[in-house]
Amino acid sequence: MTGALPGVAPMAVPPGAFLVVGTLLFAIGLAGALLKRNALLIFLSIELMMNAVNLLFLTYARMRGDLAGQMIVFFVIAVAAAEAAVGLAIFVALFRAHRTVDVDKIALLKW
Amino acid sequence: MTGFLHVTGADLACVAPELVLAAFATLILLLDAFARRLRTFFPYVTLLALALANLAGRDTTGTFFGGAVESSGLSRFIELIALGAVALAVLGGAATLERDRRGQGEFYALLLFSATGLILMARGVDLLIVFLGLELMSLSLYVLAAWYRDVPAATEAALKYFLTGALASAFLLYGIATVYGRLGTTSLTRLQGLASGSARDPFDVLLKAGLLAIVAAFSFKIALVPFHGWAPDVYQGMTTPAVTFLSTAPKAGALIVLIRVLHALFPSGLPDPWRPLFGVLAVLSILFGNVVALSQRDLKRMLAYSGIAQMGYAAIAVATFTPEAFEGLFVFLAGYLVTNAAAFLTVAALSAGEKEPRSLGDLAGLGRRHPLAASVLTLSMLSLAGLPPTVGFIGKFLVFRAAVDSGLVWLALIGVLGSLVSVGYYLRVVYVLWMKEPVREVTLVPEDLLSGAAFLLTAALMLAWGVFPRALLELARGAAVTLTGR
Amino acid sequence: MPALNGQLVVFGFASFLALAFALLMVVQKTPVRSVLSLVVTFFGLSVLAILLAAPFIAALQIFVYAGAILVLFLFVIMLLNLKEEAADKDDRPVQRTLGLLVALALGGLLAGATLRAPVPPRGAPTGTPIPLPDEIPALGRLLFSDYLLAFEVLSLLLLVAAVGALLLSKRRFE
Amino acid sequence: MGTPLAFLPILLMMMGAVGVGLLLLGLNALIGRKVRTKRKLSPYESGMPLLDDSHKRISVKFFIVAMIFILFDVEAAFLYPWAVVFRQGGWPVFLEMLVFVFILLLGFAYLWKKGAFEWD
Amino acid sequence: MSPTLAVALEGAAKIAFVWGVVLGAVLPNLIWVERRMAGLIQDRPGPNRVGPFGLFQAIADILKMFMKEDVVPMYADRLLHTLAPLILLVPAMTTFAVIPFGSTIRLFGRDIPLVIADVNIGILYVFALTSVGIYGLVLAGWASNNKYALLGGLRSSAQVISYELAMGIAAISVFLAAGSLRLTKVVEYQASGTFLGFLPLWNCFPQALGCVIFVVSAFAETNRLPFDLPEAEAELVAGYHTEYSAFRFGMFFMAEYLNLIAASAMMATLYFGGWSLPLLHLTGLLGGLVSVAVFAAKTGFFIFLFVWVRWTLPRFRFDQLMNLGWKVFLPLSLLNLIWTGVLVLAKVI
Amino acid sequence: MNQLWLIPVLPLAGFLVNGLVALVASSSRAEKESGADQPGAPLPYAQRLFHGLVGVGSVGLATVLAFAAVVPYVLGSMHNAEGLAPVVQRVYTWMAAGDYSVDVAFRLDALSALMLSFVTFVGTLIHLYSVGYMQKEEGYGRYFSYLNLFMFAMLTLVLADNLPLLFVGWEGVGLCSYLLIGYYYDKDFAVAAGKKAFIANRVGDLGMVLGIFGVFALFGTADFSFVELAKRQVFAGGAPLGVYAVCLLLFLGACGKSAQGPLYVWLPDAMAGPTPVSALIHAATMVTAGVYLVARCSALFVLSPDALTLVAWIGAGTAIFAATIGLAQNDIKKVLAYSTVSQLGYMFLACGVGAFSAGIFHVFTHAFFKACLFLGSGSVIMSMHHEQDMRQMGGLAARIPQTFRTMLVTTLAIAGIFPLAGFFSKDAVLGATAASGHWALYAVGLLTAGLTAFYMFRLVSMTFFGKARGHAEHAHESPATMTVPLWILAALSVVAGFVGVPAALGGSDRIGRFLEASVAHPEIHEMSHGLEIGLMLLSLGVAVTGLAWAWRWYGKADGPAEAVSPQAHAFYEKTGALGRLVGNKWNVDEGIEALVLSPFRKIGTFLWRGFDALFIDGIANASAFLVELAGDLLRFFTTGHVRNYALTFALGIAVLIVYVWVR
Repeated sequence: MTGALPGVAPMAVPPGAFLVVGTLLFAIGLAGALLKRNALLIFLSIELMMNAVNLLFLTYARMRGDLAGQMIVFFVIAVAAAEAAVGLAIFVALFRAHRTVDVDKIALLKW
Repeated sequence: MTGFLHVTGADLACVAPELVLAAFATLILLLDAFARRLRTFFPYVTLLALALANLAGRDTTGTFFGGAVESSGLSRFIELIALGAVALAVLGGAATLERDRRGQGEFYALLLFSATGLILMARGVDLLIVFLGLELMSLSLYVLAAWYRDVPAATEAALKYFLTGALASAFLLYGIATVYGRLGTTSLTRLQGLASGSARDPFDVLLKAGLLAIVAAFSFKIALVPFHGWAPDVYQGMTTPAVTFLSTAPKAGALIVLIRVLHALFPSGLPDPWRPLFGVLAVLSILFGNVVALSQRDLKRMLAYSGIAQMGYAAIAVATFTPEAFEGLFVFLAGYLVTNAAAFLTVAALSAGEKEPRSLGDLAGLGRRHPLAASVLTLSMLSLAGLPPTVGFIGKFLVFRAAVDSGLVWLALIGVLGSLVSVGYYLRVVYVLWMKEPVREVTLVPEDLLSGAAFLLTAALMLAWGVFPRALLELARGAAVTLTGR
Repeated sequence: MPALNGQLVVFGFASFLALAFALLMVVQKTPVRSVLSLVVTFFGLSVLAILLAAPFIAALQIFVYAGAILVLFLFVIMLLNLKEEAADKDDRPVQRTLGLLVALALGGLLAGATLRAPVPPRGAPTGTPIPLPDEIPALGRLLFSDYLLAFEVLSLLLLVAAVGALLLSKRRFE
Repeated sequence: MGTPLAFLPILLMMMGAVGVGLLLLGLNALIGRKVRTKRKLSPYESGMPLLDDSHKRISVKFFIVAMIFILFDVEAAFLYPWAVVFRQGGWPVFLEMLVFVFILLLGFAYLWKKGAFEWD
Repeated sequence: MSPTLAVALEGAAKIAFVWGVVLGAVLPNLIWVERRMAGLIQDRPGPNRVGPFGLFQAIADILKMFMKEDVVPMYADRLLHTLAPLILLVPAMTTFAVIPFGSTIRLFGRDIPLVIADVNIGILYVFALTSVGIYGLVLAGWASNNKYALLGGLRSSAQVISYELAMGIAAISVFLAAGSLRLTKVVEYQASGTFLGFLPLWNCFPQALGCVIFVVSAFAETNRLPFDLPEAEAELVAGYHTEYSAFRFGMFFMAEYLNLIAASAMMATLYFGGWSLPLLHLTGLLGGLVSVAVFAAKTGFFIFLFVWVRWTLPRFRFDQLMNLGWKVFLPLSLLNLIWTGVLVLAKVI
Repeated sequence: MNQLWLIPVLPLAGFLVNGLVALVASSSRAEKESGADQPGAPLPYAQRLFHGLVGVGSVGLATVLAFAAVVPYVLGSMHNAEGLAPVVQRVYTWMAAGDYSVDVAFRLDALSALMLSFVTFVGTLIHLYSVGYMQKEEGYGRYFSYLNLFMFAMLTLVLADNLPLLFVGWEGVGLCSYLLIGYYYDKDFAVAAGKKAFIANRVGDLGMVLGIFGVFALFGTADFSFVELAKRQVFAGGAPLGVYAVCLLLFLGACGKSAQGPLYVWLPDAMAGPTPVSALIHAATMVTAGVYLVARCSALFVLSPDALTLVAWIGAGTAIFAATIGLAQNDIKKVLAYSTVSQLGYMFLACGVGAFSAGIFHVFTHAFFKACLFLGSGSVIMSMHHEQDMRQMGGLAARIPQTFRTMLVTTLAIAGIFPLAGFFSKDAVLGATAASGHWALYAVGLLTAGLTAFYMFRLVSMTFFGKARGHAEHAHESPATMTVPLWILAALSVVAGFVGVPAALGGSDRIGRFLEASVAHPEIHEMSHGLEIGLMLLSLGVAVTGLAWAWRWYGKADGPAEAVSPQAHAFYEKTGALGRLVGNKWNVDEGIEALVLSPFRKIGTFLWRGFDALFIDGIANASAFLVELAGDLLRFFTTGHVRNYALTFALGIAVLIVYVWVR
């Protein structure tokens, strides 16, 4: 537990616990990204990774009693939204051209 | 309690190029929506935007917007790179797009947006700005990748670029979070000097891992092995005029960010685990890129692998991390811009169309049918191969020399070896272009004024910078001064 | 300190929810269910955010992530009529094993590094302290000072996303 | 006592609501009749027999609307912190937000003109 | 008593009170009122058999639903089919948490604000819940394995998100004026002065436009007529709940009414001074009770409005509805926002 | 002093004009023909005239300028006992980064003056010759533009004042060589030859580039002023080991360009190009660049005796090795090619024993007689309608008398017959070798001299004497644009040696003294004049023996085409496997396969050089093969599956984290 910083109440739960949860979520997201075959779900897993990072940001912000971490999360969420819009549009276009979003079946370009 | 930021004229002047670019991008979007008849003028409008943005760029130094962006020789450099890349993409791409009836305003707007993001990313001194700039750049590029959205290869390229790009973004964020958490800030200026000049990296493991995530994310944009997987597929499937941009400026931007971050943390040179790390990345990229490029038969794909190798040479400069290396790197990057852009421009002009593969064999005999484009492609191949007196030679020479100078002989050795191998496939293009009889009839994009200008411009720059590189060197020095202060 | 214990319980509950449903998301074969699992994970994350004195972010987590982004996912899944992942045997065992191993290894490495990292971290807090319990005005102030440029850039980002998404998804485009 | 505590009642309320919902469903399952026939269980098709996959691919319009929603939702999200500091910030902050909104409005105009809101 | 326990007990008491009132009193009566009024408007009697004036009709309806068979169609996703109504119901039941239903009262030596949770994100909580509700709609449609249901669900959700934006931006103007997202602060702000010297500082006056947008959007949000397209019988059978029966259907029904009540409460709070009345500043227990009554009256008015409108207006076509949301309300809400901003900066409000 | 930079720039201008005109013309032609009829038709006369005028004119003008610079310089040095200080003209700063800079600067000193004079002169002659030789070829303009570009590069190489600028020329000549070897691109062997030249040169370039960086690292500059630093043994960094390494690297570069050691393989194949190209690039000028480089850096080389010894041995080994192969070649140009390799070996031998000026002297004389020989062979080939096999020739002496006479003279010159040019320069080399006390090297050199005389006279005999075989009866003499250069070169082959008459013969070794200012001249044990004259007589004797033997076997040369000379045939039969091996160019081109199959494998160690060549060439081929194979295998890592890319990404990060953690 970090020492109490000015303006911040002590944390009831050790910050390390939050960090580990965040890291594990990050790893689970990565596992999803590597194991899923549906492009959408791969992207969904990556969204989970970003959320895990958001949790890290919030934890660090809390540890340091610094609001900047929350601000960054704010932006990350916004960026994730933009990314999702474009990404899903790509999947739609992809589906129209290939009739599938199974990434294992999409390998015209190789070698 | 912080007060509010009062935006001053200086702040606005600092981001004037971005403002101009974004404004024109939006203008083109609206024109496309409301005045579709003006479509034929969009390339010119884009060029006007670039010119104005260039004029708006200033040589002031300092940080602006409350320490979000900086203005310096370095940011001026990346500005020029970004603007130049867009200019070449537009000049060379307009005819192709016109032919395929794909010259919608969005293409130009997205290119401009991408350049805006790129400039912001490279001049951002807060990691958040860097991240946002990167995303602005990448999002535009994801869309441009699928510009021919009914072509399966194009959507596939977009898919691959997007998924891997998003993954890289996630890792970048992880890295930023860790840096923020361990060091307390995302501002590069505030990070400055947290590591004193010790020979070994003084940071804890977690921070190292975070830094590594950042390195990996930008290595992804640069396409260094093993973060390169996307590059060949994306280059091959992506719209060629857009690849002109993708393959040049973003790599330069990512390299600059990488150097900025590392320089903020290690102002007195790369400490132990990092220098060999970049050395390894460089060696892997050089060997892998060059060797695989040898066995490619698709032009754009070959250029992708060549690009991987070229960025390996650039990574040598990062590993070297001396002022001389930076100067060399900046020269190398500027040279790479015109050279690689020239290659892709001519590939676009010399191939049948976006829906067909660009096999090396199709180039046969084009030297006679399309001598201008063929000559430029030849020159570009020579420059990529690093043969004097082209600019490709100068950049590589300076980088390798700096590496030898700071004791990284092994890196220079690999670099030279790699570039020797590379001559094999570069000259093969020249050979096919001029010394082979055509195998099949290829319909070409008719030469127009703009692409002609692009060809001449790139050719002139490749040669002029190779023979009279002084202006370029001064630009590079100005950029390097930002980092090194001398 | 019962107050602290209370938080611990909530923390345990929320992180269990987040982790379990994240795993479920990966394991799940039906796309729709995967998305829903992630909604639950986000709910857990949002509870964790509240524990971390970031209720505004917690609300956004639901409001934007769950309420908008995942809905978009859901729409696309329905749009493309994606059902269960093909049940045929997985023909990429290398990807599967290596992927799992790499994810495990990376998770282990990062978690290990996290646990080994010295507390407290280097450097003193330099930014705006979190004012409890009303951080939204402080966020606003921060937004219009240090992050003003980022904020304006974001509008461009959203614009690009809109243009791009429409461009790629609209049925006819000329 | 920090902020988290203020949310405790909400947590309680949610747990309560879930409890009520499950209770209602459980009661229904206990009390309700259970007579299954094939006809009854088949999807509603205006009395016609089921011919094809009932999960038709739907119009991309929905995607476009949701996509635009996301973007403006994010914009709205940024309006909240703005709104609460508006009085302190005064004109500069007002203008800065106007720029933000203006850019998105340009995008809005673009989308409108390009037919994102047309439902044929 | 530890602070945690105190908060928990206090919260539990308030939850019990609110749910007691809403579920126990308002909801059944609302069903009755609605059906009676429909009858009135359409010049027919309406339910009048169960109990005096058919007052117990609602209870009978509910009981009937329990007795019905809970049919899950073939090929449907059983889990999601079960979850969907729950996803709708839970947010509908919990929206009330941040709405102040009265001023602060003093009981047992403690100041007890008459709101379940006075959190700083206030309205965002409501919107977050609303957006979760969308899942209920979409999933109900998807899980039913019925194309009408699916299309109905999608249409509902498209409609909800279309109006959510305008509604949210309209609401932001309110917070712009109040300077806080806390609904308690919003009410306090409206009770704190006058507008143009003679009107109460209720937001419905300076932000009349926003108020209209909010009210209409609230209609759309709750899928009420004239926005009840998802249930447009002719087109889509019964929309997303085509394949629902028994109490699962009942839960949709319940959620819709709860949302209606919550929306009315929100309108009262945001635009009509909430529990406050101009020129009336009572304190103590009495003041608290009066404030609850005032709040109830205002909310009741809006509930009445909902019901009234439902049976008088024709239905929109889907494209008209979407056009209204996107092409009219969204720009107008932004206009309202700017207008409010100017008013604030000009120190008019 | 005129502007030195004009000298290389003039041919560059020629290249640009010719190239542009050729491009524009060919594209318009391509449009007209639209690929229907054969594109190989010769150009109209006016266009040919234009190309010829521009090509020859630009080089001619450069020659005039060069002599305008060289002559005063040489005259000045005659009046000045110490020789003149080098003239360095800085045009502008080319590259500057950090605290070092590279200028575009041209240097005129004894070494470059000498090189400049014969490069421009021979170059002009060969341009002139080409006007006649190439007139029926397609791509006339292209040819001249390449040739002009070559001249530009070669002159840059010669005049450069620093290693990077020299490297510009170095790569330029390599590129032109590559382009011109592949000139007849519709022929497969030309393509293969280009490839081979390419690989060998790349290996050399590796050494060259690293050598340049090494010089930078050692001296902090790559201007040729580093030579002065080397003389004073001032090193910025690095130790004798560094010097050794840099010498080896530079020598590796020289080997690549000058076809020494195992890297010789490309030069014989390079004969696939047009004959004037062989004369200019692959005999007279470009291939001597390696010798020039070593001479240029002689001050560095003398600091490392080990390196010099290596140079000497590689030179000597190459000399005799190539000479033995030359014995059994039947292609007229191949004989000359192996002869070139052999003579280049001589030059390196001279450098290796410290007699740099002797080496350059041989470069100088060799340029004339070898150019003449090649041009003569070109004339023969043309008269024989592109027949290159000597077994199909014979009896041409009467039919193409001018060619015959010039070739005879130059053959005698290369054989080292007194008092022709070759005698003096070869003797300078052998004398220096003897003086250095390396008697084994001397023996090799001497034997090579004998072999040279043999195979050269064999060439003359088979071509010009004996019975006319094949189409030899219908041969016609070449036009004047071809014979005039022959005569000029032949004349020079006679007289060029007189600039270096040794003291023992009453001369003053002018060229040696002249070059003293530019190249290092380590201590050499002076030999008595008597011994010197004795050695001269010995070598002369060996040469005459060689000539005589060749005359004995091939002088009549009246056998059938399959066995022109019965005696030689019998000899080869007798020597069996050895003869076959020699006849088969030491099986070099069959690579490892031949190594396995050859019955000679058992006695492979007997011909250790041969084994070496087989082995090394095998490595060269195998490495090229392996690189391509690696490419073919590695490309499958790019599977096209995006998940694999994500996996590599994550795996990369994981591995790197482990790395930074462990470190």
